[in-house]
Amino acid sequence: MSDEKTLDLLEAKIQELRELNKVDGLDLSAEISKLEKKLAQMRTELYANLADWERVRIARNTKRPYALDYIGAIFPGFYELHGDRMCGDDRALLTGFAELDGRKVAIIAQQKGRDPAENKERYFGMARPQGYRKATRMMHLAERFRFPIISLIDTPGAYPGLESEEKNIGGAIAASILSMLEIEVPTIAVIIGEGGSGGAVAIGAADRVLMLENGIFSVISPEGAAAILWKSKERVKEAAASLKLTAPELLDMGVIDEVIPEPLGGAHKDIVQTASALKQGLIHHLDELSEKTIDEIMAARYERYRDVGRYSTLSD
Amino acid sequence: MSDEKTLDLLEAKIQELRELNKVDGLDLSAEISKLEKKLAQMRTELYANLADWERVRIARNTKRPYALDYIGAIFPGFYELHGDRMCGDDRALLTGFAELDGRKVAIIAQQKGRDPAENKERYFGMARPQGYRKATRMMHLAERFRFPIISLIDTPGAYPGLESEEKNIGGAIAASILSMLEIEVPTIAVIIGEGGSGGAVAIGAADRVLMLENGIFSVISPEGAAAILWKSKERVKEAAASLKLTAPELLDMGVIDEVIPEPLGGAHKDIVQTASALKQGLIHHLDELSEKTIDEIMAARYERYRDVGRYSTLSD
Amino acid sequence: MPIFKDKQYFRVKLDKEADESLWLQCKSCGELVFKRRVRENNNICPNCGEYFFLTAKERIESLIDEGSFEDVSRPIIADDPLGFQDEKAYPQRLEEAQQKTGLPSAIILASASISQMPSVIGVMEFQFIGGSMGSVMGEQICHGMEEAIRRHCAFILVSSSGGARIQEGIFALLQMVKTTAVRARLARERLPFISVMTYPTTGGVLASIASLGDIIIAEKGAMIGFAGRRVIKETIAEELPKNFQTDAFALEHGIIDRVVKREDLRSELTSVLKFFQEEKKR
Amino acid sequence: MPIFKDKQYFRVKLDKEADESLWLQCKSCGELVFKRRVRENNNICPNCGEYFFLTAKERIESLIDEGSFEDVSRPIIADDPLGFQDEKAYPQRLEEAQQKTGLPSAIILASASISQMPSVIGVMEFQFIGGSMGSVMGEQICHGMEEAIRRHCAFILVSSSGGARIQEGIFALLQMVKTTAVRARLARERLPFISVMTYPTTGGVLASIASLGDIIIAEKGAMIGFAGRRVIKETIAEELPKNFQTDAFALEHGIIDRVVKREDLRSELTSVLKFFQEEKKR
Ligand SMILES: [Zn+2]
Ligand SMILES: [Zn+2]
Repeated sequence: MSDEKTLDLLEAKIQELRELNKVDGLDLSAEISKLEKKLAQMRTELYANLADWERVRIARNTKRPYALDYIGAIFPGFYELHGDRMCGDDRALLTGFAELDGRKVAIIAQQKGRDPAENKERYFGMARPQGYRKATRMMHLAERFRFPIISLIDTPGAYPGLESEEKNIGGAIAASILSMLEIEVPTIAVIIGEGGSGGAVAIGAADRVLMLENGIFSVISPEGAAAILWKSKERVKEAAASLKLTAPELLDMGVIDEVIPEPLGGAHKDIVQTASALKQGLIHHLDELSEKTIDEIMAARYERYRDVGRYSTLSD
Repeated sequence: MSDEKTLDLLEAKIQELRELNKVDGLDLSAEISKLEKKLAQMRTELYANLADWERVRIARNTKRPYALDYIGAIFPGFYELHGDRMCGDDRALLTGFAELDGRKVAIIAQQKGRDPAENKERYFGMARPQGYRKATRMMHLAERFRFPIISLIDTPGAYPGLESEEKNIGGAIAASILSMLEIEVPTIAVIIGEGGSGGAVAIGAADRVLMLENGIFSVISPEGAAAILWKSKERVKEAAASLKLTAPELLDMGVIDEVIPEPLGGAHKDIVQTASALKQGLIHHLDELSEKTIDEIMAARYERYRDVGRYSTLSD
Repeated sequence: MPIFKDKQYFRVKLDKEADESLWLQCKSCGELVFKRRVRENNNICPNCGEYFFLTAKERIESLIDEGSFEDVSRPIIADDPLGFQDEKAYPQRLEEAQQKTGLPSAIILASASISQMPSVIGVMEFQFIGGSMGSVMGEQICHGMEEAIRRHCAFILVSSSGGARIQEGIFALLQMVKTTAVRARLARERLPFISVMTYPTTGGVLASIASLGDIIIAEKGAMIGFAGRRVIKETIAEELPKNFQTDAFALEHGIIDRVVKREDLRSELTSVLKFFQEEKKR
Repeated sequence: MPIFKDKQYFRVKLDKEADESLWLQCKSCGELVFKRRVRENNNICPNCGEYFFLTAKERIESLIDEGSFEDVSRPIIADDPLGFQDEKAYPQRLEEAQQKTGLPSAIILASASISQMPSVIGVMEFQFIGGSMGSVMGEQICHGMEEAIRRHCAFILVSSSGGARIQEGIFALLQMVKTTAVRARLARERLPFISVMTYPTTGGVLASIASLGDIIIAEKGAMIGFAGRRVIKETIAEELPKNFQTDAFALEHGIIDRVVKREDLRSELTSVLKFFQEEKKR
C-alpha cells in the first residue's frame, strides 16, 4: 500500500500549495494544476483495477463512510427506533423510518464506530441477537405500514461471543432471514462496506442487492479462510482473491443487481458524490419494484432465492 | 383452620381403625362406618360454604395437584417442548403437545415446585419473560398445525425481579395476550390453582375459561390488596372477600364459563376424581368449539373480550 | 353515587381555572416561581428544569393545537361491580377522585389536532385513583381506537398509571385483554398507535396496551416497570441497579423506542404523525 | 472432475460393506470391542457408553425402518463456481471426499419410513468436507422439503456441519437464504419439520435451516454453536463456561426443545411422527 501512501502525501502537498496560493497571493496555479493531473493519473493507475485484497482494505478503511453518513446524506429525516422489545438495544444495528425523495421507507442499518469509545458501544459493527431481533421487529412494523425496506450492510459478521451464543445468535439470524423473505413489502439491500457472512445475509435477503464499488460480500473473512484453508494468516491476499468477494465479481456471477460507483480511491474521497450515486440507485430500484404488484414481488423473490447456487446435473 | 386440622386427625384415626380391622381380625366395621359418616358430615359443614380466604388457602395448599399432576392424569403422552428460542427455558411455564381423548392439543401450563429445590428451579410458579415468550412460540406453533390450545393456569403472578424487568416482562405479557387473541385455533384456559394477575391473564385470554372449584383468579393477591388498601397485611381475609376471586363468584359475574367440582376438602383429597371432572369439562368445551367454524370462534372471542367490563351509561 | 350524573356535567373542557395563587415554590431548587410562567413552560421549573406534575388536562393542553380539543369519550362512569369496601367504599373513592380532578374517570379521551394533523388521544390522570385502569378506562381506550379507525387517524395514548384498578377486581384485570383485542384491530387497519409512557407506567397498563405501541416514547423522567420496587424487594433479596425502572433503563433494555424531553414531546409527535399522515408522493 | 459422473454410480445404497477388521479399541475406555456389536448398538461403546462417530449412512440406518431407504436426492454434483484453489484445488477436495465417503455430496437425502410412517429425511455427512453446506447441499435440502410437500409427510434434517462451504464462496452463503425460503413454504403447507442437531451443528447451518425446525432435537453430546471457540477467543478475551456450546447449554438457553440420547432418537422421532401423522379421531 505504499502507493496509496504516496497518493495521500501528494494530495496533502497540493492542499498546502493551494493554501499558500490563497494566503500569500503567490501564483502557483500552474504548478498546482500540473500536480493535480499527475495525482489523477496515479489514482487511476492504482485503483482502476484493484486487486481483491485492496478492495478489502478499502471496504474496511476507517475513513470510509458508515451507514449514518449515508443516512445523513440520503435520508435527512431519519427517525430512529430503538430496542428489540426483548432485552436490549443493539447499537451495531440501527432501525428507523425515513423518507427517500418523498417515498416512505424503513431503514435497517449496520453501523461501525469511528473511535475506540464508539466501537466499544457498537461492537465494531458486529450485531448481537438483540440487533437481529430489532431488525426483525422493524421488518414486521414496515410490513404493517407498507413501507419498503432498505437495509445498509456493513459488518465484519455477527458478534462472536458468549452473549451471542447465550441469546441464540443462530436462531436470531435464521429468524431474520425468514422475516426478510416473508414480509410483503419491497426490499432493497446495499452492501456499503463489509458484507460479512451470516451477519450480513441476515438483513440482506432482499429483492434487490446493490453494492458499493469497493464493498465486499463474503462467506468468510479472507483472514478466516486463510487460517482454515491455507493454515496461514499470511495468505490473506490469495484468500481474498479466491473468494471472489468484490462487487464487480459478484455482479459478474449474477449474485448482486448493481454496482454503485465510488470515486477513485474510495467512497471516503467524496462522500457527497457516493451518496448521490447510491441515492439514484435506490430510487431507481425502488421505483422499479413499486411498479410491480406485491404478488409479483413475492414470486420473484422466491424464485431468486429458490434458484441460487451452482451445481452440475448428471447425465442419465 | 383448626376445624380442618380436626378433620385431618379424624381421618387419620379412621385409617388406623381400618388397618386394625384388617390385621387383627377385630370387627370394627360398625364403629368405622359411624366415624366415616361423622367425618363426611363435618366436611360438608366445613367446606360447603367456604369463605373466600379459605379458598385462597386451598388454592395455595402445597398438597394441591399441580399442572403436571393433571397432565399426567389427562394427557399421558405429553411431549414437552422447551425453550423460547431467545435466551432460556423457563421451568415455571411448560409447553408441549398432547392428546386429549384422541384430540391433538397444545398445552401451556404453569407449574409450581413441590419442594424447595424444585421451587428454586420453578420460581414458585412465577414465570419470567422467557416463559411467556415460550408460550407465545407455542401458540404460533399450535396455530400452524391447527391444534387447539389448553392452558393450565397456576401462578401467584409473573416473577417480580430484576431479570424480569430487564427482559421486558410487561412487553412479554402483552405480546402473549395478543397472541392468545390472534391465533386462529380454539383455546381453553383452566385455572387449576392460583390465577394471579397479569401473569395468569397472559395465557388466560381464551375462548373458554374454566376454573377448578377452589381455584382463585384475581387482579392482585389478597396480601397485596390488604397492604395497599387496608394498609395492613392482617386484613387479608377482608381483602380476599372483597376481591370476589373464587370460582362460584366469578361464574356468577359471568367472567368464567364453568366451575369444575372438586372433592370436599380440595382437589388433593382425590386427584383422580378431580382430573376426571376436568377432563370431561375440557372434552365438552373442546367439542363445542370444534363444531364452530374458526371465523365464528374468532368473532365470539372478539366480542367476549371487547365487551368485558362493568360501567354505567349516563342518561342524556 | 358519583357526582357526574348526566352528560352535561360530564364533558371535559380545557377552560383554565383562575389561579388562587400566583406563585409556587419549586421543590427541587426552592425558588419561588411565577405559576403562569411554569404552566406556559409545560410545568417545568423555569429556574432549574425540574418537571412538575402534569394533570391530564395540562398534559393534553401541552400537546395539542389550541382550540382543537373535543371530548370524544363515551358518557360512562364507573360501576361498583364487586361492592368493594376497604377503608372507604369504592363509590366514595370515585366521588372524591372526581371532585379532586374534575374528571369523570382516570382518562381523558379526545379528538384533537397536533400541528394541524388529526388524532385521537387518550391521557391518563394519575391523580384519579393512581390512574388505575378499570372498566371505564378500558372502554374509553377501546372506544378511542375505534374512533381512530372511524376517523382514519393515529391513536395516541399517554400513560400515567399505577396499574389495574384493584376495586374492580377481575373486571379491571380483564381490561388488559380488552384493550389488546381492540389494539389488534387497529393494527389490521394499518393505523399507527403511539404509546407515550410517563411517570409512572406500571403493572397491568404496562403489561398490556402501553407496551403494544407501534412506537413507544417515554417522557424523560418516566418510571417504567411491571412490579413495584416494594414487591420486588419483598419477594427477592436482590440488589437493584441505580437506574432501575427509569427511562434510561427501559431504553437500554429495548423496552421503548425513544426518550423525549417534555418540552420536545409535541414536536416529536408532530414528526411521527407527519411521517404517517402524508400521502406518498408517488 | 468428481468421480461420480453419471447417475448409476450416484445413488446411495445402504449395503453393508464387509468389515476388514472384527474388533476396535474404544478410545474412551480402552476396551477392545466387537465391531459388529458396536454397529448394532448405534455406534455406542457397549462397555462404557461412549458415542463413536456415525457416518451419514450409519446414522440413517439407525433411524429408519430396514429396507425402506430410497435415495430421492437430485442427480447433481458440486460445481467449482469460483475456480477455488487453496492448498488443493476444490475439485480435487471434492473427489477425495467422494472417495472417502462413497457419497456424491455431504448430504444423503432419502424417503424412508420410521416405524411405518413415511418421511423425507436428510442426513449430513461430516466426513465430506466437514459436512459443509454448498450449493448441492442447499439444493438437496430444498428438494427434500419439496418432496415432503409432494408426499405430504414430515421432513427431518439431521445436521452435522462445520457451516458454509468456503470453497463455494457467496453461493454457499446464500444457501442460508435458499433453504429458509423453501422452509417457509413447508410451513405454509403445515407439514412438520424436525431438526436434529448432532455433533457439530454450527455456523451457517445453525444460523439458517437447522434453527428453523418446528421441533429441534439435539443428540446428547451434540456441539451447537454459531462461532467457533477459536474465533471467539481471538475476538474477545472472554472466559467461556464449561458447558459452552454443549447440548446442555443449548437447552438451558432455550435454543433447542429436547436433548435425546442416541439410542432413543428413533423412538423419539417415532413419537413425534405419530403425533403429527395420525388423523384426529373426530
Ligand atoms: Zn426549580
Ligand atoms: Zn468404551
